[in-house]
Amino acid sequence: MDLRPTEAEEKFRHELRSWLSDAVPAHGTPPPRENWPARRAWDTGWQRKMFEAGWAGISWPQAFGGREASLIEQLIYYEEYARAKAPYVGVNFVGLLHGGPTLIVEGTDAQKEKHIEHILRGEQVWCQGFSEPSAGSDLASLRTRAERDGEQYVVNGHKIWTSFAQVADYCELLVRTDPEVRKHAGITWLIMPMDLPGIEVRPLPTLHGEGEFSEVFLDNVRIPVENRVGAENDGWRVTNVTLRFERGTAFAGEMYDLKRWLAEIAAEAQKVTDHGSRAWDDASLRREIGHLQADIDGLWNLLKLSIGQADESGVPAIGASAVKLFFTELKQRIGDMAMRVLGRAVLGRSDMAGMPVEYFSYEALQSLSMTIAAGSSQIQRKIIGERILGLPKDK
Amino acid sequence: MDLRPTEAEEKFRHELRSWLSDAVPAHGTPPPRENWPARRAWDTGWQRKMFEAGWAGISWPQAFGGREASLIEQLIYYEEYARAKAPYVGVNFVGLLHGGPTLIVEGTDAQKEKHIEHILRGEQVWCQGFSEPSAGSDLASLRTRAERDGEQYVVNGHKIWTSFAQVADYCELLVRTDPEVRKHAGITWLIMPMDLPGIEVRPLPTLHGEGEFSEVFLDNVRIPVENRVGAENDGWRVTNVTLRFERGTAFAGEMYDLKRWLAEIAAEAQKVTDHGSRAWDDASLRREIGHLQADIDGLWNLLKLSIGQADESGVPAIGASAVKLFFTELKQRIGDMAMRVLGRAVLGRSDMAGMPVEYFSYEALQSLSMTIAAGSSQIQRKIIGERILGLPKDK
Amino acid sequence: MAFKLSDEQLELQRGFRDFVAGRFPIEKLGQLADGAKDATLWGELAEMGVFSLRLAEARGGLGLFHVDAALIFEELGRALVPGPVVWTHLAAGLIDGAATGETVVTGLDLTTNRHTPFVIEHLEDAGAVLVLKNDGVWRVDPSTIEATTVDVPLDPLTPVHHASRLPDGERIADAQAADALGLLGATLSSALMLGIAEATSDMGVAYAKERQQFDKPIGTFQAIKHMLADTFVRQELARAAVYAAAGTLDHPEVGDVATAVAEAKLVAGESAMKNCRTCVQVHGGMGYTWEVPVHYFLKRTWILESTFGSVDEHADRIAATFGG
Amino acid sequence: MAFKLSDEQLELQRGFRDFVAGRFPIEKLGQLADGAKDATLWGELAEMGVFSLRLAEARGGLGLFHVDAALIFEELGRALVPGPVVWTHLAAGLIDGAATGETVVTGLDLTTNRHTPFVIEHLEDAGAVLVLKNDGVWRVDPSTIEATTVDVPLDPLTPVHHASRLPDGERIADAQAADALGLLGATLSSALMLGIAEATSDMGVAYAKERQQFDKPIGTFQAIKHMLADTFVRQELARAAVYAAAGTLDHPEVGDVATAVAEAKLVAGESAMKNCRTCVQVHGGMGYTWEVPVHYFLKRTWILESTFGSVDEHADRIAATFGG
Repeated sequence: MDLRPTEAEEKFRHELRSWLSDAVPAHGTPPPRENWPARRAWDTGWQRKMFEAGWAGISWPQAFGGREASLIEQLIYYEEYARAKAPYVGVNFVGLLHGGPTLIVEGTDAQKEKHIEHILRGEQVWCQGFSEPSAGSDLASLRTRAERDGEQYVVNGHKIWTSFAQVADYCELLVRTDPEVRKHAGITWLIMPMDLPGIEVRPLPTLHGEGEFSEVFLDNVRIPVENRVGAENDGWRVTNVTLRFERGTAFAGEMYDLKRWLAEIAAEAQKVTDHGSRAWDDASLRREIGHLQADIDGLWNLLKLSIGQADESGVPAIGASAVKLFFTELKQRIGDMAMRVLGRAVLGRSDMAGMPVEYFSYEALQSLSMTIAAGSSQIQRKIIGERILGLPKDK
Repeated sequence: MDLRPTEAEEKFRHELRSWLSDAVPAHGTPPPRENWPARRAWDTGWQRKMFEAGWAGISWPQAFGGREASLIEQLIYYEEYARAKAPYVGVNFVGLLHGGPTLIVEGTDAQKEKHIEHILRGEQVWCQGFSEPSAGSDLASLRTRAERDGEQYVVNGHKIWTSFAQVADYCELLVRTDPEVRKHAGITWLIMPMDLPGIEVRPLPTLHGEGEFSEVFLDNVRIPVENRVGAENDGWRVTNVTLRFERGTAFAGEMYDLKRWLAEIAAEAQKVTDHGSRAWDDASLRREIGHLQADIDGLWNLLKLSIGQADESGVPAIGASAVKLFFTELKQRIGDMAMRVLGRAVLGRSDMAGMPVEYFSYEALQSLSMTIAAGSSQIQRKIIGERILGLPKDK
Repeated sequence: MAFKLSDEQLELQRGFRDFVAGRFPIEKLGQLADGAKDATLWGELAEMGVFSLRLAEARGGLGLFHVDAALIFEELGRALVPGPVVWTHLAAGLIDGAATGETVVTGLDLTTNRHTPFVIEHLEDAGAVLVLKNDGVWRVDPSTIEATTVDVPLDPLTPVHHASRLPDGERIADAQAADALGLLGATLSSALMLGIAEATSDMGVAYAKERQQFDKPIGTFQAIKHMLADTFVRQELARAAVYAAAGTLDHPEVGDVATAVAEAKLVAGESAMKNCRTCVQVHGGMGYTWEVPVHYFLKRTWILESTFGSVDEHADRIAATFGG
Repeated sequence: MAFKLSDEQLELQRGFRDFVAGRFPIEKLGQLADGAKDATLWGELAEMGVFSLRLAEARGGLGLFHVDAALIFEELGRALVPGPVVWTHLAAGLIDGAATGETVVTGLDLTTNRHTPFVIEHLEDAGAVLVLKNDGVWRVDPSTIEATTVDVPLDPLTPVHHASRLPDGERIADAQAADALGLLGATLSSALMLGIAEATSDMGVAYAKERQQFDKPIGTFQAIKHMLADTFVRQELARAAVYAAAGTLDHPEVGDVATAVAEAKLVAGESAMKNCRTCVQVHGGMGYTWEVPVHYFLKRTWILESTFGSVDEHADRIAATFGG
């Protein structure tokens, strides 16, 4: 064990930092949250700049235009990225982290040709059509039906929690192709162009009151069979290839952001005045911030250790579930601290009196979704208990 | 709702307080924990004094020699009892709180005659033979076998967690009389004299290193059929009569003791010195004590409210499970606070430098059993979820 | 001692619960958040005695007790009825028209909490602002306050303004009155949060019975069942603490009023917050939507918890009773 | 950066784990608590390099790193090996005979914790007492301390004495050295607690697989399974924090040593304490017995948590890094 960076790592960090220090300010300010066309343009424009500078697809194979960085370089990448306050991956999320990687592993040559580099260049936006109203934690119970009709699948159903569907070109879609077999069998993975007839996208406002998410209604949507990824009825296996990407280093950027947020909360606590005194003067609040700092640094180290071990074996040695579980619950604790530091300013969600009310309250509310999305805390504990500790399954 | 005491309640409190203020000091200091004959003598001697003064069996019907106090008077009783630091119920526990009440409801005239007043007078000590090594939370899976042989049951088996078995005269014993039917059916409730041949009592030291508990091994113990309480194979119902006593106001005394303990912890925190400063000077520790105080007072009020409603209907309106669950977890939190206040003195379990190390550490360790015994916290949550909230059963 | 609701109180509670359920069903929350107005609600609340119920009959009130007020506010909390109900109740008898609902009164408790800037709820509708300070109760005319609307309030049903300075206004009662109103405000806020704790426990339980995953209602799973069991325990603890505080206010000779109130505010605050959080988690993704009303309860709780003394402030006050 | 154990480190860890498992199996705990003695254990630990491993080879050590020491102490913690292993390791190179096990060294860290009376572990066996003060490292001769045996120590395997006064002794190193030893002591204590966190998680998991109630292993029930999942998470978090602290001690240029150590002590302390508690609860009644060894782990954790700075003290230190 040697925590010192190698020369190559230092060089990597330096180059990235140097590029970001110019590129980030040059890209300007993000458009308003509700202006979807502008958000798409801004997010994909940034992605194209990343691509042109050689920083796109940090974990993707070079053969597919990616940077193919080592896991440690990826961590450095996320640190520097967060440090520079570089743009959130935004509308490129599904393509870069789910769709693209799945096609790399499972796609046909034609599918790879048609999508992969376009995703990397910011020319193709993807969304995810997995969850359904009655298939959340129990994803395998999904009901959206696809019936073969010659060289097409005719799809009917209702998807939910589809991020960025408003602006997506393609959807990675899970459908049931065999209703006779139960659950995990009988599912198929399809690439659905979002401009096909029969697709209706309705915004699904979150408790923020805004809509990154949508519901997607599918009414006799005809998807060519050539858009199938993997074999018919083998979609669950293909899906799990994707889900693995969702729980690995994908959170690294957000974790580093969380470290940064806690520092900002502490700084804010030192400013807020209470008839002349500061939130920071509350010894108990200070101690809790110290505690949170130990936990966030511990989490960051856990990620590093996990990656240090995985870099050799190619498989994360320590459950990504453990990281996800601790991270998401920690973010809620830090969110609570942020609200506490705001004091009565918490009654608003717009900035007032120089306090970053919007930012703090947005993140605190957003944290509530994190113990639910991408495998709830309850599902993570089940996975840890059964797959890592070997406890017997409950039904 | 009127929280003011009535004249009758004031009178009750006054009389009790006045009696205790003489009787408690007169009864002297309890013998060492490990001297069982002396403990029996001390505990039963106190019980006899209570009986003679008219304070025994506070909840028992007058027809059976009890005080038959109202539930509110019972609460006053527990308050005053704890306030006076009167002797713990000790070896009389099972007889007064389990065995006796069960016989009052379910016993034959002969059984009542033979036991009830003797229990009340401190002349008969009972122990409980319910749990078995493989029947803990799942009590109904008990295996101790009783086979009918003429006018006797021949009993073979192994009981555990039997308090005061060393000095008991009788044991309330659950046995399996029908091994063919499953679980709750086929169980019978017996009165077992502890001097029968074939009974072996082995102390079971707890993590304190001492033995209030025993294991009891039964080898062809012959118990007369007339000692059966309720019908053969109807013991589970009879048991549940008893278990209800275990989860009602029985905890009131301990809850009031916990209130007192927290006050003592706060007082100790104001004394302990740290290079001249006090534990109490830690603002975060103070705040936590304030929090604990709110919770213990809340619990005491919850008990009062529960009793206030039950006094009318005869049935506790609010689940005794809720009280038990919150009380036992709160005692652990208060135990942790006690250990924290002791600082480095926690390394010992004997008093040092004027600090009540023995008392604090004994209670903190003892609290660990409370979320397990008499229905674990997990079982309580299941009961609340299913019986009070009506959630579907899990198997 | 009768630590239980009397038959009259049970009837009052039932009756008011029915009134609120009919007059302000849960769908109302979304409608008002979308901009609908309900011009007559305030008057109807006044008619039901929400503001005046503790005033003597001679003064137009119902001559009822703090416990009765707690029961009413528990129901207001359960349904999440909006508006400065606590402040207007505090103002009844002090400010003309408050008791009858003609004057909507909001306020600020400057004896607790961090207050820069001053954040004032429902200022637009208010005819008076009651300000509690350590030296007395002050009445401030809303039109004299230079206040800025907060574009996006946390709770869509609690519009807020902020102001960097606050005019003095007129002193209308002494320090002792300010103290008493602070205690009453904390008690009524606790009662609102008790109602929230109950509503969110009930919503979580109902959803867990209905929602199927893995071929059974999710309430079958221990992870969900045990979380919901804890919501019940916390709700009952809050009930005991709130009723005890109100009962102590009614008969101060039975205990220490300030402690009982601080304990109620702490326990009810924690109970409501944790129950709301459990309710979100049990609802899964739906709990994170705008459409399912769970979020309104959570947001209101954040506001109530930070008003009339936070959990932390009350824990400090209780600790101070140990001396030292 | 290589935040992973090297092959040599993995081998060292495996080898030492095997040695400890053979030499100090879990049954030993009960035997020593019952009064048995193990006269040769200390010498064997010394031979394995437990005390000397970081000393240069020229000074009789193995020339290894803090990370290696952490791995060794993790295994000592896992098996709950008794004796003042941390203090004797700290004394190696400072006090003659410590490295070789000839001198058993105990100590007191007066830079942290409440210390009236002074509570000293393993005093009877000690040839020297190391005292860390803000002004330096002091060596005190045990025979000069007026100490009283504590009749019943919390941990049966950690006998303690208390003393109301402490002689000054001899100053053997400066303030900087005291600071460094305090950090090292905290790190090694954290490593012991990491081992405890792992051992108790493993014991809980093993019991949950074996113990049947309601006709199935109790580990089938979510209530138990999810508690145990949390023990795993906490154990891994502690591992990351402890290895990071040791790695930072090895190469101080990679971070702030004091913060990394404080974080390790906090995270490992919380991890061990919570895992011990879960282990008791999962074991049910058996977890409350003397015979099942869970209680030894819990009791040792209480001691380690209160030594070289408690969770609270370290949280305060970490908060102080934010300035303000």
